[in-house]
Amino acid sequence: MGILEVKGVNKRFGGLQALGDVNLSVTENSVHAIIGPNGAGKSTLLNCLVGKLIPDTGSVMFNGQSVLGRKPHEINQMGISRVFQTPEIFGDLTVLENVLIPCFARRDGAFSMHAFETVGQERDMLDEAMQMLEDMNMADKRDMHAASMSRGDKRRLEMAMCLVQQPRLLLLDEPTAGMSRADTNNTIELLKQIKGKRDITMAIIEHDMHVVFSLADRITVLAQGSPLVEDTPENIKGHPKVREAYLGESA
Amino acid sequence: MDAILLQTLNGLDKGSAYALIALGLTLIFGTLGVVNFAHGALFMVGAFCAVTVSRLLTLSYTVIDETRTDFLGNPMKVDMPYLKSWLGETVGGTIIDWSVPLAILFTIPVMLVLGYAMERGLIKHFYKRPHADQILVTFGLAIVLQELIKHYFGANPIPTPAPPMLTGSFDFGALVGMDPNQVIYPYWRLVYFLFSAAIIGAVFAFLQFTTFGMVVRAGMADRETVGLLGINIDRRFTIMFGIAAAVAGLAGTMYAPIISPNYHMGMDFLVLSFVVVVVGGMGSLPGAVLAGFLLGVLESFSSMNEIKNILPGIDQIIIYLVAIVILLTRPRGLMGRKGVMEE
Amino acid sequence: MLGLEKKDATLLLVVIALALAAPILLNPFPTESAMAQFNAGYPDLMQKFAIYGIFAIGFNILFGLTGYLSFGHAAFLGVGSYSAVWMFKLLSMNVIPALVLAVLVSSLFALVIGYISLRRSGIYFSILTLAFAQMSFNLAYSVLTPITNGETGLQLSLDDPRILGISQTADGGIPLTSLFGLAMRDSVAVKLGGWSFEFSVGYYVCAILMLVCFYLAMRIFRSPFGLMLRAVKTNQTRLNYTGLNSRPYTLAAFVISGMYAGLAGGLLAAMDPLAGAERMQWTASGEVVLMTILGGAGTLFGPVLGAGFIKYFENIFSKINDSVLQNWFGFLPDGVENVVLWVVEHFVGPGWHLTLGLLFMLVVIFLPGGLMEGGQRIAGLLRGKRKSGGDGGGDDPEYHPGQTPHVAE
Amino acid sequence: MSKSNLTRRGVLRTGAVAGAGLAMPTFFSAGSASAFVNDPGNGPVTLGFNVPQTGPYADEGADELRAYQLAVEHLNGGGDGGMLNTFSSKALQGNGINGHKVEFVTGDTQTKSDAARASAQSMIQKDGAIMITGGSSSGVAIAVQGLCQEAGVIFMAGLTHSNDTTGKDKKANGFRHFFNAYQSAAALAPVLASRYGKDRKFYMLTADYTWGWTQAASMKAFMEDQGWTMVEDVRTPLSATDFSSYMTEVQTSGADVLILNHYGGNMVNSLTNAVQFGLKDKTVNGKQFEIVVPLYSRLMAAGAGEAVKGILGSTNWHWSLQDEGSKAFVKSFGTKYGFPPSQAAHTCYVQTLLYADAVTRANSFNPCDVVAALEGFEFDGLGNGPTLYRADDHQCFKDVLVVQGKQNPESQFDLLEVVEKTPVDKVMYAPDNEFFAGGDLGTCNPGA
Repeated sequence: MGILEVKGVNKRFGGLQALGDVNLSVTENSVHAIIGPNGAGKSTLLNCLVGKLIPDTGSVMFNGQSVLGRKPHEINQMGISRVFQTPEIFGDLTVLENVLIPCFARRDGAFSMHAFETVGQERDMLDEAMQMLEDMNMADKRDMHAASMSRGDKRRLEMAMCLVQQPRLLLLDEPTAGMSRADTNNTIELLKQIKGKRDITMAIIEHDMHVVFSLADRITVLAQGSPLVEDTPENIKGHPKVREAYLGESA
Repeated sequence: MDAILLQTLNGLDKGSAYALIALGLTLIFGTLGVVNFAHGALFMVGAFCAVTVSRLLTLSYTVIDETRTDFLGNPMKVDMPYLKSWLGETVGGTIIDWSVPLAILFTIPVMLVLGYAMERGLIKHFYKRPHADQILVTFGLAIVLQELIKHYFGANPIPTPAPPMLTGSFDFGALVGMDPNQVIYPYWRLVYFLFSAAIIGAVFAFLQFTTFGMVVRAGMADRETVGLLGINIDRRFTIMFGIAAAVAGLAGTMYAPIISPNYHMGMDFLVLSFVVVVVGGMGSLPGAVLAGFLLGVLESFSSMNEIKNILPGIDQIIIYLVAIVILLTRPRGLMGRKGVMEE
Repeated sequence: MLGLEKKDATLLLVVIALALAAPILLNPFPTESAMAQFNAGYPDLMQKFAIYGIFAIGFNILFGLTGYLSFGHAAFLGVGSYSAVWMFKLLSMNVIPALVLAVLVSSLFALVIGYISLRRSGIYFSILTLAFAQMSFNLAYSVLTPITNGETGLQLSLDDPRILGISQTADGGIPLTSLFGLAMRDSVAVKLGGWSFEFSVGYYVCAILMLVCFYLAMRIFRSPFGLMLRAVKTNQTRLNYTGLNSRPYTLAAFVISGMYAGLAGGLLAAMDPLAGAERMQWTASGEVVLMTILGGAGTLFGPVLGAGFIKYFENIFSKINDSVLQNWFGFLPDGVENVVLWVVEHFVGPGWHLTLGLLFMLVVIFLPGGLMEGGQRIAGLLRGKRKSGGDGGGDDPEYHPGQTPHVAE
Repeated sequence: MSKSNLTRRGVLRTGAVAGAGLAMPTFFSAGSASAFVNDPGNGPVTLGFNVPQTGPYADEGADELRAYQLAVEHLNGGGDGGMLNTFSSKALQGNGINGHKVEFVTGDTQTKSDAARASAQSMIQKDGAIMITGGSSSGVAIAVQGLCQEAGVIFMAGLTHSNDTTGKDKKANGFRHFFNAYQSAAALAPVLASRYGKDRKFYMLTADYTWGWTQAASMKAFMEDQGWTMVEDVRTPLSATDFSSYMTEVQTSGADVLILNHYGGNMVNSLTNAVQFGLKDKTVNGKQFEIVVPLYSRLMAAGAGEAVKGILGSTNWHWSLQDEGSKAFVKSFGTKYGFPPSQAAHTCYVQTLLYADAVTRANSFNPCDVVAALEGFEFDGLGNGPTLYRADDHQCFKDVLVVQGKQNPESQFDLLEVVEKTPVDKVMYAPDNEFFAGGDLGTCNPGA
């Protein structure tokens, strides 16, 4: 029984079958990659996992509870954090404030009226956020305007914001899309470090094979909205169907 | 039945003014991404173009008429328009009578220049600024325009009649085969409706069938791509601003015989036309026109006694009520595109 | 101090000092001098400064922090005024119950209107709030006249059934609004040389409430709650994917700012027991937007400054008439005087709207951060090159130069 | 300038000594300075002219302001003296008010009660005005009247036509020279009945706010007394600019008279629309269709242009009147400004004179003395013939003019002609008349 269980998920947009009978199981503490060519339904699947879309049929269970019909913030509160293709951060706030917000979200839940304490008095939260920044080697940037940082730093900040919530599952949506080879390698290193330091489950949606094969424990290949095959990276590399459907074109 | 027909006519008439203003607002918003709070003021300036032309045509010299006395008992000073003394009573008089339609020729260049100057001198610097700044600066401009007009034309409405031929009313009911004397409708309002329809048609045709229009439409959809093609989209957008101003100005000029122009008529129309634009869907030209007519007709029907007796005060709030219902049920307005003016 | 950081504590102390000394600071010119025209230190105007300051501070909690631009906040001001006057009519002339009811009723209104309007964002939100406010205004002016007294405005009369108080004073007048016997109209005038200063009870009641509101706003700005509101403004998507529900945050901000507006409306009625429908008109809502942006949206002190500016213009510039001008420029030779008069006449008296319009344009064009930004720039110039970034002004957390994504969208 | 000092205890007395080193501050406490607010002492007296300078009534406000400036000039002995020479009371000598030179301050009401009160407050608190006058709408007049009562200064209302000003909202410190909706209806009804016949069906469009309602109620009562029947009374939003949809209802209603209870921009637009829809040329029930505008304003009527021709209405005063007072006023106003005064200008000028005269006769600026001097005061020579300031409600009673839009105007000012003067006894009513009941003057308030 995996921490995330997707069973028989279907999703149609008009005449287009975006997802057809998707089954997926992500084991706790593993890194599970979902790959597939453009239009394979990766993003649709992700949106179904985070509550942005509701599948027509099927179930998505996280840690034994259904996520269907829940809003994004509720799903996050269940323990799923998400990293976006382009880093989504609070551009107008400082780096430290960016990390503080998930700290508060974890402690106080989806809504709380802590309108009378100043942020400066919340020593625990500040310590925790600073600790996270130090872990991510960003402590020196704490007072920077988040919007004014480099793209790599923004990605790093976004990771920090997700990790400080101590999620049980981290969803990464093409974390290296549009990055240079060097940045991509840095990101891979970062993810490896993260994985090395704590128990965390990751689901990565990616089409860069280099990233996938460097990180993943298991890989699901999607094609035309349905899982083609699911296996370990070694087996996937040699799988004929996969080569035909995907790798063949790019290899 | 005749009441319903009449109210529909009224509604279309009201709606055509809303539609024209909303059309210009949407053009500006769709092309330039600017929320123009001065658009009502442009409508007002258009109306005062009609007043100006009528004043210019009646520029006069004074003749002392010894046979009559003025209110102080002095010999009466009588104004004699130059036109009448040059061209004679009939020709001069006719030209003066036709000052409102003639004003169109004056309004178009004035509004194009005003629009062009506004865009180049002011709006241009606000493309990258938040919408709140755009609203504030154009609102400031609207106040300035309106106060200047007030300073020179006064606060009272100024009667600006339509040509005598078109002032009366006619039996619309008899025309469409109903009992005579049941549906009487003023000529000028029909003229206004037809004029608006023509302008709306012209704008759509212009956007649909000219290269210029095609580029502008492409730019509305995706500004960056068009820019990449090496087309100077900004320049075309500037011209579009001029055209939008001219549309608002023409709407105002032709409206002058219906409502005597006054300096605050722009503000009276501003809020309504924004509601129209939003109900139609931000950035959708057909939406703006549709919503304009729709709200005009609804407003007319809500002032019928039968309806007012059931819901007292409904004519006071109908527009806003409709706006709320539509925005809650159709988040992007009637014909709005996804993503426009959302986060 | 009071749980504030040093910088904020200093700001608060400065504002307290300014507010308490306002009767003196706003009357800088001797009473008999020609410049006395520009004195603003009389009770009514000072009360307006404080009251509209409260209104703008509250509006800023919504707009400055979350970026949601409400075009209907005047409705809450109006509702507050009506509630307060009804309290004076029915219960007691004491301002406390009136203010309490004003805040309660306006918060209820804000809850309902906010709950519906906040289902949409951007300009759709603005239009929804505008629509609600215009409906309130139109109805208050006409159909709801039994409650609002329509055009004339709700006033006290000699036969009000005041439960805890008297309907008429012994000499047949309407009793005054008061705070436990201290009448709002009471004041002390002090003559000092050529100067005259008037210290009014009403003003100090307003000023103290304004200071309390300012302090509360400061706490909100610096609190985790305030942080969330600023997060709403900069990126709602991220906020939702961080496990936070933005709707209750915005609704809370909306209701809080509605309560501020209600308090302001109640205070208007407490100072001058009348509530007119035009207090709810969209132009009145526009005014608070202008105040906030003119002063500097998102800054703590800006809205108060903006409110003061606009009320000053409305009350001082409009009163400069021809004979005053002739007084000032009488020394000039006739021809020159006429030219000067012709120019100046455009901008004062009936032309004060023009001046205000131009001022808005200039501020928005050259000082996007409002008057606060102007102040910071001047301060920066004065400090000269001694400082180049680093701490202090450089990364003032209050000032967001970046594009605010869903302001008015 | 000495200011009012209303404290009941010397709250700040201990703090007073803090001003050491500076000139010793002077404190005032109740009773020490004067018995009433803004006592001019030995100096000049300040009057506050509170008129709409912005907003739709700005032109009317500007005309009021001209009249006030003229009145001040005449009071101070300048100009030709205007109606000072024809006024039946000879107390005014052209030496200011009771020997005090007259100064004035102006303010902008914006035709909003809040702004009007703020402006009046500033005149009272800052400029030391002892009397406030002006205004061009009833909402503002009633709001400012209430304020003046509280503050303890005299309010001489400008153009305000609602019954409520001297009805349910009357105040001891407030006085109205202008006529009211009830008197308009009373004056118009017999004229309408004699001209248009007894058997008429009328339809009313009414501005949906207090003034409109009082006007409509008065018209209904009086026309039904004349045997007319009302088809419908339809309320129109104040913000309406296009009345076409209401005209449509009139067309199909079967009524043969349309009464427009509108004022200002509403009146201009509704009348223009009515004529556009051919109502003036219509024949219904075999009778010529007629339009009536109960309250005319010449300034506003100009905005309707040709549409006013032949339309009956009432007005407080018109410049074409030939009595000595009117002639004198038109002459000095016209000479100074180049055009004839409006009824708003006239009532404002007269109110200023009446106040000055009352102060002089009472030999006191104390509002309570002024009230006593004005109550029950009978005068003549101010353009309306013999007039009474009734003590019970502070309303002036005088003849009411029924006017008609002129068919062949000789100049741009020559829009209306007086067709009938309804004598004062026809427009007189008891103070407790149902249209005016419910209010209470209270007692005069001197402020201190």
